[in-house]
Amino acid sequence: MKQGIFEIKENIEIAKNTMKMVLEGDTSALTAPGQFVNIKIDGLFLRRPISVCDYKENELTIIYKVVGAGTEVMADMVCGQELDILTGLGNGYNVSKAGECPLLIGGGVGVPPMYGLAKALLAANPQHKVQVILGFNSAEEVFYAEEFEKLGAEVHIATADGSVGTKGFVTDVMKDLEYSYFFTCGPLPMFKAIEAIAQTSGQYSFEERMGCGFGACMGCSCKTKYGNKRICKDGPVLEREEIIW
Amino acid sequence: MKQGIFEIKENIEIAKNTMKMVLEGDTSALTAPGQFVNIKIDGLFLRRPISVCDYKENELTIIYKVVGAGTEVMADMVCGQELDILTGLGNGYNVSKAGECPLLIGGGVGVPPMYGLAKALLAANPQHKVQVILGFNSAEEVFYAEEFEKLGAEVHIATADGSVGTKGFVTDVMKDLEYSYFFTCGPLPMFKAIEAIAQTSGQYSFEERMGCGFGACMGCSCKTKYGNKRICKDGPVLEREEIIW
Amino acid sequence: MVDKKLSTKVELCGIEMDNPVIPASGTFGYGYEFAELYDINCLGTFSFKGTTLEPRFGNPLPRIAECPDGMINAVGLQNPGVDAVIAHEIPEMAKVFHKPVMANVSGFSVDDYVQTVSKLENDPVANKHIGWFEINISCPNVHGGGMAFGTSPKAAEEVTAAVRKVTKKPMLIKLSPNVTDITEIARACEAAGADGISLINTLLGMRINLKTKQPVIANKMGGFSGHAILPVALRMVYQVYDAVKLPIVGMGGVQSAEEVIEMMLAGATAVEIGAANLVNPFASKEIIEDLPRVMEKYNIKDLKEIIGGAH
Amino acid sequence: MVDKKLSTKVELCGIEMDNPVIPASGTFGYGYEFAELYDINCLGTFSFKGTTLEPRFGNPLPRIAECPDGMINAVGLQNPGVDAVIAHEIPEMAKVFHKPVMANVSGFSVDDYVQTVSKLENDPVANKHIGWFEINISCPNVHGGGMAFGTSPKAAEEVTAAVRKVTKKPMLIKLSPNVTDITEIARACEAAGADGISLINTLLGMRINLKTKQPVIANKMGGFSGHAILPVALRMVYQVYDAVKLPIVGMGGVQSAEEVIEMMLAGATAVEIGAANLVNPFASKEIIEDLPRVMEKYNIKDLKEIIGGAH
Repeated sequence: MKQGIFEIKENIEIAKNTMKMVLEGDTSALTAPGQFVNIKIDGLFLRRPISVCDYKENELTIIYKVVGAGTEVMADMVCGQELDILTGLGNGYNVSKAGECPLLIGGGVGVPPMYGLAKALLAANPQHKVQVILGFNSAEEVFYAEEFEKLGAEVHIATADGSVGTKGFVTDVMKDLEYSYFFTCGPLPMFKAIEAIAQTSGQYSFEERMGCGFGACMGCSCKTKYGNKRICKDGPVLEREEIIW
Repeated sequence: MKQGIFEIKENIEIAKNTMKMVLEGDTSALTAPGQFVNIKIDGLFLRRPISVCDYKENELTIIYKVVGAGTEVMADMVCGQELDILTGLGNGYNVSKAGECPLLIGGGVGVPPMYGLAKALLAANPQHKVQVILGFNSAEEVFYAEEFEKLGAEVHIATADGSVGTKGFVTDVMKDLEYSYFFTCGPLPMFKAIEAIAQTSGQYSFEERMGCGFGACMGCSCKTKYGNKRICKDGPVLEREEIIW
Repeated sequence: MVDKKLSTKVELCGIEMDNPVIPASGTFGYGYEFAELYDINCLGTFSFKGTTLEPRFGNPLPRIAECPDGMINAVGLQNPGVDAVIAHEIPEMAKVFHKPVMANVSGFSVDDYVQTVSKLENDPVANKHIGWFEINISCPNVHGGGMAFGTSPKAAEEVTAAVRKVTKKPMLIKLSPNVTDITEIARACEAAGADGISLINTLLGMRINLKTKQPVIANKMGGFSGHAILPVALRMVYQVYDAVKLPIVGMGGVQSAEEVIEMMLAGATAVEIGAANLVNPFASKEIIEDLPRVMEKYNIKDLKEIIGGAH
Repeated sequence: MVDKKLSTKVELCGIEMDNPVIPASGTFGYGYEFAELYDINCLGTFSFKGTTLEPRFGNPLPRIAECPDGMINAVGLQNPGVDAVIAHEIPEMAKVFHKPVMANVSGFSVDDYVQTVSKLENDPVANKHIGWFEINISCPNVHGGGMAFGTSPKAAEEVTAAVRKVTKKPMLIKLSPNVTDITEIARACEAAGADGISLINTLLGMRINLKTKQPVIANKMGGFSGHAILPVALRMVYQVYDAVKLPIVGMGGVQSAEEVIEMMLAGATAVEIGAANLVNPFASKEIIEDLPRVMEKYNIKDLKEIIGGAH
């Protein structure tokens, strides 16, 4: 974990109520896809945790949905503004278990970390087949489909209203796919649907209301088969085998 | 009283720890010299009252000393920043009693309101002789002497260390002057010294820690011979005759 | 576009209010000075300056201190006394405010409270304009009486019962948060005949000036209010809602329409706005104007229906 | 340029500390995770995670809520239990922290406290590293025990006396601010043999989610901490300083070196930093590094000399 000051380079709406923010600053604490950052916002006491979409040296990209006090303030921020950010939080995904045709499943704001993950998987094994399922409510909320394709991933989209891709949920696509392993991030109901039909082992990235984001306050603890874990520090990624549903 | 948004046009240090800020906005609520404004500062709950140095249509000038949390934040503000300000607060000086050769006595941060007052007096009666005594601790704190002269006022300076003008206090100058009436603003010890030697009637402008600044909270009440008064609303200017020392 | 069919009306102790927003006592004087800024008849009502039997100058200066997202005051119930309030303040108020007003009364003995309320009750003009009495047994800034009555169930019961005998108007008792168990005090007031509970008054707080190394406030301690105390106020309103059947006027750190609704969900029938009026003289008006937008956002058609909704 | 002759040393119950800054229990774990961020030996000491006789998972999620300039937590004393703390946590801590540590202990019965302290006292490794016990009788987030002990002088006295029998180490009692009269509780602890008083624990607070119309915290209410509560903490430390002869560890909303000094002027010998560590993991370190600058600014040569200076 590192604390650093980042400068906003871009902050644009890429889908309904969905913003993409590119920041310049020290990203050296980021070590794996699926980690998150914790952002200090003037006027709010607690930092706001946001999953990392992508990063490279000195550049961090996050995608966030405007849902509450914190993200509303962030949406109004302009280029040049500086933010105090804790980086390199959480365990991130363990890509070593992916196998030859991993399946990545992102629902809504669970999509961004899948991008960094797909990038990492394909960088490690360009010949592997990376399949991605992106789930949204409707076409106006869809983002990053092309970006995933540019990476060389096989992209499937599911929308609840059927306005794009398969009508229904990510599981309506998943049930017909073959995969060596799965990685997912999204809402709990989606996780439960996936858990019900998943054919392989996999990793789930959980979202919880956090206090500190780095393991100090015990604000986001959960029980697992391997003992109590802090979503912010021992997670947010848990392996299918350890999760108590 | 009016609430308005003002834009900072200038914010510069004009003497040791003394800043001049020029703001653009609706000044129509200002009706007399000696009134003050109350400024909302991000991160602070209560507004900060600052006496008005000068104003014209759409332009407000304040001079403030950097002494605490509020003024430290103000000193770091830059042109273009906007401030939420309550204007036209307080009674201000009653210039109708000035006579032909009024004496204006300002001590430290009590100097700024004297400028607007001198301007108003000379505008009303250009032929009158307006005498001004400016009191400071030392040369490095002196400001606005030339500005007063440009108005056509007769300027005397007193510094505690004698580095400029008369060595001593404003009263060391005052005792040798002739005047028809006096107006003053400054610290309480200066007021008491003036009260001890003043030859005429006059008006004192008091500074107090305020809650609201517009008469609602009773945070700055004082007793006078004419009953209880709120420094922020019934003051800050009180007449010599009513003050209970 | 705001739905015209939204209703902000609430009923407090049998009196209908156009909206639940009430500037709190001590932040709104007797109203007529705010009437120079805007038409105060947009308010649900307001609670006038805490009135005592005798005139009071209050505490020495400084009386005010800045706090993180809040403030401390130690005004000490400065007011002209009930006779002057009847002779001057209420008639002045009546010229500009045409709704039933909330009469906030403080005292230093049970008899003080009784006499002050009696005078207001028996004066025809005062009686005509007063809708509710708000009996303040929680002022932290006066020695003897004040908060003392609000920190003992027995004393609270005594004051309530005594005042009950001299007025038929709805009587709210304003409680202090500086207690171990707020529900115990609220129940005592209910048992003694109160028509409603109003809470919270200020928390007892303090700041120290690093330059002088002495307390900022001349009185050393004072009443801590402002946005910072909202979570304590919400918690106590929630607790009292479960403890008594009486309507609750909730207050403490509320400075937005969202927070008015949050306070109502906790159990408040009406909500007082205090310190916010001192930072922004238009706060109460702006909150009222913003209510419909926030109701739409959270899909609330009728404010009456959300009272205690979080239980 | 900072004067080398400035002294930040204080003595707490006979143990000298390099400075008065102490990360508060529940915000610093058992220290070793923060040691990955900086050398925690710069601290005066730290108070380790509230430890109970049995392991505890704590309360359901969500346990955290945002407040104006503060936060609410309802963690509920999650900890591995005293046996695991002795077997694992303290040895881990000892690898990275080489000063006497403050052992924070909680319980649900007098016997819980006695047994937990006894185990820590009687284990040679734990005993070697523990400088002080901080007996928490004020946790608002557990049912039965916890705060119950901190809101009754009799119960506070009982716990203090019982624990006194099983340890010779300096024993601080951590008090709850959710009481009518904090001095009454402090005096009871002093009478029962406490060596110091530590206050304040969190205020009981609540927030409600306007979307769900339900309390944000699964437990409904929780402990309200952060910058917002500073004025209440200063007031209570000031009151307790006048009420007892014992040294005071002050806490509540402190997040700057200036506020550490303000707390000491109110009467604190040492100062705990709580919620600030959760917003900025380097907060305690940065406050310590900033102390000399602030001492110079306010012309303070020796921190020991300002304790209670505002009285």
